[in-house]
Amino acid sequence: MSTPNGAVREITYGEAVREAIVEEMRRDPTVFMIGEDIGAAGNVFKILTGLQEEFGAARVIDSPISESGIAGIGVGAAMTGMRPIVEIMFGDFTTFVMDQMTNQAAKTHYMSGGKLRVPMVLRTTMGAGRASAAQHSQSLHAWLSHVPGMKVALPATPRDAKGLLKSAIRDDNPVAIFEDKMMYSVTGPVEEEEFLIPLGQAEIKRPGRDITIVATSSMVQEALTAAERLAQVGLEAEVVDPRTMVPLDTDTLVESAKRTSRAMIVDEGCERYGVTGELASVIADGAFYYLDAPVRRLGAMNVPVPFAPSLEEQTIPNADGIFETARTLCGAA
Amino acid sequence: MSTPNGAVREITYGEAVREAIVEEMRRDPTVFMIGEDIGAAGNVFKILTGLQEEFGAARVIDSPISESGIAGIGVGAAMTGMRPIVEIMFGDFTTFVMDQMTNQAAKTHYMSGGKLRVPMVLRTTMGAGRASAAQHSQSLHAWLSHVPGMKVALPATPRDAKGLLKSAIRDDNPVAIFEDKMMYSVTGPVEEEEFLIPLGQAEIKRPGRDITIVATSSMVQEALTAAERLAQVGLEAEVVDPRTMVPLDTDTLVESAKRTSRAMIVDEGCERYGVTGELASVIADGAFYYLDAPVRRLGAMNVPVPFAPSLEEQTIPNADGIFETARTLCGAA
Amino acid sequence: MSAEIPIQDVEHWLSLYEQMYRIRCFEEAADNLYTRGLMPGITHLYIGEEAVAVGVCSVLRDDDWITSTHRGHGHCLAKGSDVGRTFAELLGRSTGYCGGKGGSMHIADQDTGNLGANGIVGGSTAIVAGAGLSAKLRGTDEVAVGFFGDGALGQGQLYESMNMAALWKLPVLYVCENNQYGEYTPNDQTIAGEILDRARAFGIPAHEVDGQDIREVSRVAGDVVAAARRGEGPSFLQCTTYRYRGHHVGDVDRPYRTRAEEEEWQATRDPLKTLADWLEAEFGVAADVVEQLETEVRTAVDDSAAKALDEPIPEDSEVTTHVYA
Amino acid sequence: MSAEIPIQDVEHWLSLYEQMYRIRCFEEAADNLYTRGLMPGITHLYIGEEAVAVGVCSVLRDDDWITSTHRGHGHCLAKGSDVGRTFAELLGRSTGYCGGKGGSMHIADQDTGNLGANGIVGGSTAIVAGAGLSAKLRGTDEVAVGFFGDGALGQGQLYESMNMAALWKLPVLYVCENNQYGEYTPNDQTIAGEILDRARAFGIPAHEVDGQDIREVSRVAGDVVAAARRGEGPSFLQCTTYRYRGHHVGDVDRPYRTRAEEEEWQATRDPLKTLADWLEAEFGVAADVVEQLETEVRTAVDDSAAKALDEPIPEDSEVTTHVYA
Ligand SMILES: Cc1ncc(C[n+]2csc(CCOP(=O)(O)OP(=O)(O)O)c2C)c(N)n1
Ligand SMILES: Cc1ncc(C[n+]2csc(CCOP(=O)(O)OP(=O)(O)O)c2C)c(N)n1
Ligand SMILES: [Mg+2]
Ligand SMILES: [Mg+2]
Repeated sequence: MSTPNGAVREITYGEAVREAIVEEMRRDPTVFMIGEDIGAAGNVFKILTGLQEEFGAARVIDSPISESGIAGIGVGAAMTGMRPIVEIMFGDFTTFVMDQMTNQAAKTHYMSGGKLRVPMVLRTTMGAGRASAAQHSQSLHAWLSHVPGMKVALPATPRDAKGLLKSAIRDDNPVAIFEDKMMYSVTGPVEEEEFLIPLGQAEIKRPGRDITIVATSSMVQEALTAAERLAQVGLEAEVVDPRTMVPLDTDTLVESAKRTSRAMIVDEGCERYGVTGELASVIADGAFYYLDAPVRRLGAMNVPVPFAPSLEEQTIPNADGIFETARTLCGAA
Repeated sequence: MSTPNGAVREITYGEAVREAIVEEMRRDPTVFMIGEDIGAAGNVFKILTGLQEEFGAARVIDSPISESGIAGIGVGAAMTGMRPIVEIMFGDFTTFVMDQMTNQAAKTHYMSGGKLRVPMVLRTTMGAGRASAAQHSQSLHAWLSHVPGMKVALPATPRDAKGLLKSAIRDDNPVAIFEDKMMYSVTGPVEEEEFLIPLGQAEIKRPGRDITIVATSSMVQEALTAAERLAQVGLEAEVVDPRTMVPLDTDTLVESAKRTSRAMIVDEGCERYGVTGELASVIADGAFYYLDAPVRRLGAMNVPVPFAPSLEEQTIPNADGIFETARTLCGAA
Repeated sequence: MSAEIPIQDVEHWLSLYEQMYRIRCFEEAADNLYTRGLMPGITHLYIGEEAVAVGVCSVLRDDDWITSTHRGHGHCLAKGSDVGRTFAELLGRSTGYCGGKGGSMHIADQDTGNLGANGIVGGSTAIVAGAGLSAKLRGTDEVAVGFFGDGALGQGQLYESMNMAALWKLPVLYVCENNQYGEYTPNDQTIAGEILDRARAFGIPAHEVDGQDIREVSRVAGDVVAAARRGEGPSFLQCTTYRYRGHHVGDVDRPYRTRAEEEEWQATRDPLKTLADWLEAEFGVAADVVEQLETEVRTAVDDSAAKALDEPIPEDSEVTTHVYA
Repeated sequence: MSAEIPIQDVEHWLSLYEQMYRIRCFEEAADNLYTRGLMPGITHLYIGEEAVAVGVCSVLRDDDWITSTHRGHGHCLAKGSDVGRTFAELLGRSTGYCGGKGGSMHIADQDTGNLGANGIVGGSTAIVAGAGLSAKLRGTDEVAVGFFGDGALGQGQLYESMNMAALWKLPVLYVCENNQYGEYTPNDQTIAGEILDRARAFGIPAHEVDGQDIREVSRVAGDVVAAARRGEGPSFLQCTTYRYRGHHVGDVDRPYRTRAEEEEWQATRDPLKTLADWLEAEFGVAADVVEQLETEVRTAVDDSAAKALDEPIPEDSEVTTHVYA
């Protein structure tokens, strides 16, 4: 990872999220949060502890269990001068905010001919791996990525979590951020001084010349692990993290694939009609004349997430699968 | 189009939908309909006229404007022995049924280890072209296609509308059907005698050797029109209609592309993270060693649908664009 | 409910009459544009319901907010939008409020505090609470008013919104325009129980108002808006009203209701006639004074419609602007 | 509310006591399995609320339907599921009700009419109306009972459902298990107005019931279920209750409420103690009779838990079965 200049601490992904919110709320009085159990409880993953104490119950609002209602309230507040951060506890419950995000938030600026703005952040989670079964394990970021007017970010590291969230809060558009809940306790370097990471800039998390592995969210770490093992068998994988699904940094993806002439995509959403299809198509199209093998996709299995851990495990892409697929792809040249 | 044996009449797409429902409701007393303004009004597109008269208000139920409620009622009724057809007036309002379809309908069979079933049909519309602006013009079929446990059909002709809907009603799974509202008045041949079209079988709507055009819903007609014009410049396009997004007849798509060595995808959903990415990837992967050019995608523009007709028109793929893209692709070999 | 009419001068009432009449003329002109094939798409006319929008908006300040519906022209004009730019939007012209990209169902006018018509039934019922929350968080005494039809009572989001508005004492006024029908279905088939009780269950004061009598609408709205402004929280008004025309301009047969019912409403409860009669009885405003005002308004509206037809359509390149701010 | 106790024989009440006690033992064993690291994921215990599920289900027939919640073990057992297969499901074993694919939050048992626990708060509030509609359309006199927490009152879908159930007189019983909290938030922060009024606004008869007194729960539930069966439409019960433990097994500190509050509920309103005391006073059932019954139940439950631990986990190939029927 590119090390930022200045002092670098190791903090968790959860702390990074919290820092981003705290800094932005201190900086800008129009920023506020609304969500379920985010007040005294400090969010169910305990990452917002103390937030309500610092900013008060008026700016850190504990809501009823009314996902569509709070999304709508976010839209209305955003239209009228505020910068709401609406928290949806599990990404699985974004099912309830699809109307507000799709038909209202994402379209308002356009429908009003550029007059109204909806500078709102929708923070939610993604990812399986906790034996939480089918309704608490989904990665549904493909849906909102399909909606023009939305921006969508999937931070993979504490540093990205902080920098992308700060940018999202300052953005004048609705931005959905999907945080992998298994990563909240993962640590990583994050500089002390303030920084932003622009929406729409991929990061090459590991350079390599033999194959491009485009990975999102927690799959970045799986890809990096696989890359270590690939290196042991003489294959240098380039791990590219798009960081935002929208805007998508097409250039970085395509250029990497052109250099390596092989590419695969890893994402924890269900593979079918998920984001892997888009990313693979962008590369297959943009790097067509450079590719030595088809672009392979590795999404989650097209099944509801089962409860039994031995079954659940099978459904999520992991370093082993990435390693095998990459090796096959490289052998297939 | 493959002409069925027996008597063939020309009926409209709307009449075909109605016939499918009437036949299935006569055949099976567990089939019923629920939706907004489907009773005395016979649906807003006037395609269900007389239905309530024949089957009564208990089986053709006019509901309040409660999309998520009626979807949930559909799920509960389906679990307990009925076969509901839930109508969502505009596909744009499927935003409200995402939880019931995704977290309940699509997962129930799996989560219950195969015990419960949700034999339910969600009928809704898609498509722009009526100056109905951003909230009444969307084609949102990509979302439900992404959800394991759902089946998704996009009938492109009156015959497909009837045959697919009848299969959907008899299917033991939740099936979403997206009907292009501009097609309700389009006529086509539909045999008198009963028939079904299985879910998961693509149809080659026009054979050709030079390029494969995979097209869905109303884009099939645009593709056929483009194919006529391509024929005039010496290019024989094969137009393949997958008919169902899930299950997807991967073989027919890939085999066609292998034969023609060029492929493009046309769909009215927004291009970004829509179904074109999946279809293109399936072909780019499956026919990789046969393709002479990248698989091109032609989805709707990544913008909310604007009101002004001159703007709206630009956003939807049409025969002209298909013609140009196909010709370029063929020249690019 | 016996209307205790606030004592205000005749000019005030005449200006409300004028505004109601302007809306009626606007809608008639819109219908005419549609019938002549000059307007793209369809549109939903507010004719018959003018007293609701004008009455409520008459007690609002410029910096108060409204959210509107698919039947939104009345709200738009009542909150202060310009007739010409509203026509231009309906016609998809670049000079329209949304540059022709919104159209009738999405017309919005930030400058007059109109957060937009909405094509989603109930779609703005939570947005209005957000505007109310914003007013409160920003430390203002702005009020947010949400107009919605009786059909929106079917949407769960309304109840989520009312619960939160009540919990947090948001300065929100819920205005249910009960025009008896949702599209082609009479609402006794879709509404169980009592409408006012639905708001009261959340601890929200609720009032039934004769939506055809602007004196009553503005009096009750004035009271509850003032309460909201004082920080006393949300209120709910059910305005009983009637749309004279079809659900939309293309709904001309209206088999779902009788002509007699329509005539009854128009003959006995027309908001314009009711106000004009009272102005004559109370203030001695003569019929010809009203007629002259009407003539002026109608001429101005028709001129605006004609002018709007000459406005340019948007540049093709506009299709990709404003997707992101 | 003064409980008019229906006169039934002591066996009946003892069997209800046994069922409540079985649920309590089940939950204690589940907690134990979790604490020992033997159960995957987390689970939500029903301890303290037993009288609600058992009281309501005691008036249901086998062919009646229930929908349940994330806190669903009590409903499951009360409707007749087997303890061993329920444990097996919690442990993700192939012999569990869902073959280990559902787990605690999705346990369903078609054979006893349990349409499933639900991980979505409010997610089954409309499903239960669908089951009621189905019962009616199929010409049966089955009743559908939807259990949901006070938290689900925040979800708009509940109101959509109640509106339709009332309009169509569906045989549905809405049972709100008001245990004072939604996760870590006391519900006076999330519920405006009056809960019962929310049902009554839709014309649905609503009753508040002491959820800690099974005599009252079963009496009132018996009445309203009978009414539903007679075609008189839906009812709503608010059962006042309390969860003794944390929101889920991992919530052990419970900073959001006091130990004193917890002790007060347990000391004065425990559903088991209340019933046992009454059984002694009314029927002279001695403490040792109850104790022996308890010992038998606990032994059986613990044996079942131990046995379930020996059951096999699903075959790997099960991951792709049952995606489609
Ligand atoms: C979510 C949603 N469902 C359905 C529709 C279709 N629709 C448009 S207007 C309307 C009726 C609305 O009735 P009401 O709220 O009473 O308003 P009115 O038209 O009577 O002014 C319906 C069902 C919609 N636009 N949005
Ligand atoms: C739609 C949805 N939002 C949020 C959650 C997270 N969640 C799980 S249980 C719960 C609290 C539910 O409270 P209540 O309905 O009172 O039931 P209780 O746990 O008290 O039995 C919440 C917020 C969820 N599962 N589903
Ligand atoms: Mg109405
Ligand atoms: Mg609770």
